[in-house]
Amino acid sequence: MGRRNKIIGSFAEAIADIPDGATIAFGGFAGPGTPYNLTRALLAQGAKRLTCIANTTGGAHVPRMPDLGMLVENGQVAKVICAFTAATRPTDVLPFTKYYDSGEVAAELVPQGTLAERLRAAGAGIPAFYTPTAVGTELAEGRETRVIDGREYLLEYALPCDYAFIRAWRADEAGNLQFRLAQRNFCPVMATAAKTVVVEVEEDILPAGALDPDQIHTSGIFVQRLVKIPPAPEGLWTIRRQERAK
Amino acid sequence: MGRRNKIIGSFAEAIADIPDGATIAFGGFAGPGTPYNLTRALLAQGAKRLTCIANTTGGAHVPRMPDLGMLVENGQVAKVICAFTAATRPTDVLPFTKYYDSGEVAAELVPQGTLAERLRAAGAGIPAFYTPTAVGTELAEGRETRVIDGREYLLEYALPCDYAFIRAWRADEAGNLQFRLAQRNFCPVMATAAKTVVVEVEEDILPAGALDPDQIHTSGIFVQRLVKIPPAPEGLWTIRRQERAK
Amino acid sequence: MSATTAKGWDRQQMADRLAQEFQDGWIVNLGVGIPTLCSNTDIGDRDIIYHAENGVIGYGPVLPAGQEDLHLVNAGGQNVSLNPGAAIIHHADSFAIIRSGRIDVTVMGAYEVAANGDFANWKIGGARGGGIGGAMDLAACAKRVFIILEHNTRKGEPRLLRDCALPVTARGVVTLVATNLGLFAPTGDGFAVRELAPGVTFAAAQAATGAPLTEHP
Amino acid sequence: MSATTAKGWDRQQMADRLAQEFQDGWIVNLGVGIPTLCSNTDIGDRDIIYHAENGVIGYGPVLPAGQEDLHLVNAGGQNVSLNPGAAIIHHADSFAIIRSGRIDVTVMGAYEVAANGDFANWKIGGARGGGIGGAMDLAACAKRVFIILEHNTRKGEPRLLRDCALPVTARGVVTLVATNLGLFAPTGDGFAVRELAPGVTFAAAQAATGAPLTEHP
Repeated sequence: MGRRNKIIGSFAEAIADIPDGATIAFGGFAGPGTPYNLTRALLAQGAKRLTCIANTTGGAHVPRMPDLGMLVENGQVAKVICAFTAATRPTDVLPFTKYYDSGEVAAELVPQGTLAERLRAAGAGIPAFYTPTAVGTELAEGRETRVIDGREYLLEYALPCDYAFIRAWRADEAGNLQFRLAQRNFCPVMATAAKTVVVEVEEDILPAGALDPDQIHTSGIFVQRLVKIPPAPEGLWTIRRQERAK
Repeated sequence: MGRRNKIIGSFAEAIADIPDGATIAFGGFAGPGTPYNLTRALLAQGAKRLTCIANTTGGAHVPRMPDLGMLVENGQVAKVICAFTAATRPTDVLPFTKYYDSGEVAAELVPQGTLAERLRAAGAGIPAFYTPTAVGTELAEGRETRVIDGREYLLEYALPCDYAFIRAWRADEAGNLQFRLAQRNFCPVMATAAKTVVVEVEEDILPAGALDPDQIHTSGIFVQRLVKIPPAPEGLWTIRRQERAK
Repeated sequence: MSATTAKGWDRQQMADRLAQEFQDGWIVNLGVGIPTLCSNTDIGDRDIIYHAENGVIGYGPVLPAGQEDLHLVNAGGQNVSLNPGAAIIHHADSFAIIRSGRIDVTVMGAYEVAANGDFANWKIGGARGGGIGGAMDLAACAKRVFIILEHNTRKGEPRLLRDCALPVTARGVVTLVATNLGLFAPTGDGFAVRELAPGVTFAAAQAATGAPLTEHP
Repeated sequence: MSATTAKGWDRQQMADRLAQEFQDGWIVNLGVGIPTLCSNTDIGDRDIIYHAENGVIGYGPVLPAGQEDLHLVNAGGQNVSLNPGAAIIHHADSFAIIRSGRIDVTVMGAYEVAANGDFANWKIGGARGGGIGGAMDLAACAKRVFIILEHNTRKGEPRLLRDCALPVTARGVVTLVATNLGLFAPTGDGFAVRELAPGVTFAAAQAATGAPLTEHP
């Protein structure tokens, strides 16, 4: 293990082969774990008709970091699958909204736990499962439900993807990953759901064997490509870390 | 967190309340993670008509350690749910077999991955899921299947339990657990499936906050009772560790 | 129907009042907005574990600028601290905890709450998309759903109603509602007044509510 | 039908021969018994990751007594070593890897293999219970299923058959079989002879087999 070189020199190179029409999952939740650098590289790379899976369509951060909304604005997105496709505060307007309202981009709105579980199912060879979430709501209208032990459940299907873009704290050459604190969020689950996993890594990439086998959050067997994030301003960090680095 | 005292002074006390008819999951796989001490205490405690969930009905180790087979021989078991209810080598005979053949004890034979996933489902609020495992076999006869994207899958239901008995390497007072190497196996999954989780712990129990929050294998919110394993011969270790300690 | 003249509780007071209901040993999930203020409340001796959807179990107060750990946020994106005994898990495991009924209470904001315990908080009238986040999972699966919201819209319309007009998040799940006017419990036909904020009269609360109020027994 | 007179390969040779088929980069799961001997085979430059059902990813050779780590076993309960880059996961995550089709090959023992790729390895004729372990998950979901078994039973009965007589573990999945007599591939109607062990003739192999053999093209 680890003899296979997974380390790629640049974000551009790591995502160069992404074809039009690909399905990509983007890790991250409220900042930590978000693959800002890979997203920026994808904006430059220009692949079109993408299906993008993430917690939110983005646009909430000020100053704004590379997000799904920018890919939408750049004309690269056919569909988003997210837990937020509109703001919950009437005064907020997401960048995505006007593209959705105009019909330019499609959207599938999925409860956050169902989104995580559908990704997990894809990575676990489970084609479909039942969940109590969203029963009795607009999201369940016209869909298959089933009563089990007296409670009604909704049938949900696995959500596989071609690529996952995630950010990790540490990695070794075998592709084993560690996430720090809230950076973990969707990242390990998306890594299991994707055919190709591309990771931007905060710390220097370690030799295989440097990480304790008991303390790996994502096994290297899921990970194909690792890119070390260069220091700011070349590499994008969280907003505040980037500001500090200036 | 951690102010609630989860530390129990003895194995007997930790399992004293187990009623007749309880469903108990036993961690462990080929030795590591097996709750030998809790199982021995349950043999003494004497609860009857138990449903026991484990990888195997036991009896393979020489010298023999406390296992499900002993609970069966002790007249405490109504049913086992296992991935092994008979030996695969014609020359081996499990202690369980004669009780099963005579109809004294019932058995549900479950593929190992389905067993793990049914426990995981119980701990994840998923009442049922589809799996490709066992399709076209005797185990699928008369059961509900479904074709999804051209492949046939079997419907499986969650497997919740009243208690899980597991063995961990380290614990803190909040009930957070770490397993060492192959000790992990079924233990974290069973911990999520059970109402009450009882853990025999190899190392001294640490104060809350002593374990890195990024390196917890089972969160303390699942764990109710911790018992430190005393040195051999009072405490049972793996066969060979016990022998060494003599 | 007009808004009451007494302003009642402010946002922190609403959160403080609901946090008084948290019982020792509870695992509590706090939604974005006013609910997050509950973790500022002094809960005294009670042992409360705050759980966030992003897999942070056992977080503590929000940290001031300069002291934050930028890898650590709660579900609202605030940089919080960790209490001793905290643990980090991934998103699927975090929602496994939610769906398996281990959250003792979820506290959320809402646009509307109905007398039968329905509530709506994910889709604004007329909008095409929505912002569900973890609300549907939490609402369907937590042992209790508490709601904090302003008693009336900016236009003075009631938010406590006989029936929700907006698409619901879950049905029949709300058991307690804190507003600026007081503490209310859905009864099926209306709301029982558990407590009124200082200066708020029953009549004023009734006038601001879109369903019958009853005195709490 | 009688057993061949040439004994052919021993157990380690059968394992060695199958291990030659492992390709660089494969993730390999080895069943209990003869298959575990594959991890003793020198695989040269090839980068092979051994996966065990109990969540051990990247294990190496079995360690001699006194050098074992008693917390570390493969699926057969042997105390193995770890290669650099190893990782430990729990049982549900381990079978998630299996079911999602990431195991390039699973190597198992069996009682019977049929010409159509069915095989049986979990239930002895007449037994009430069975020993499935992870075999059904692996057989249904791995990219390839290889079988190692003695060509004949102790009574001299063939184990490579037109149809399985015993209850099957999975249907139509076996693509390669190593026995003491050689290497065989199910073709639907019979088995193609990929290779014969030294001293074993085609006629002898056919005589020991319960289905037609064909020369490998």
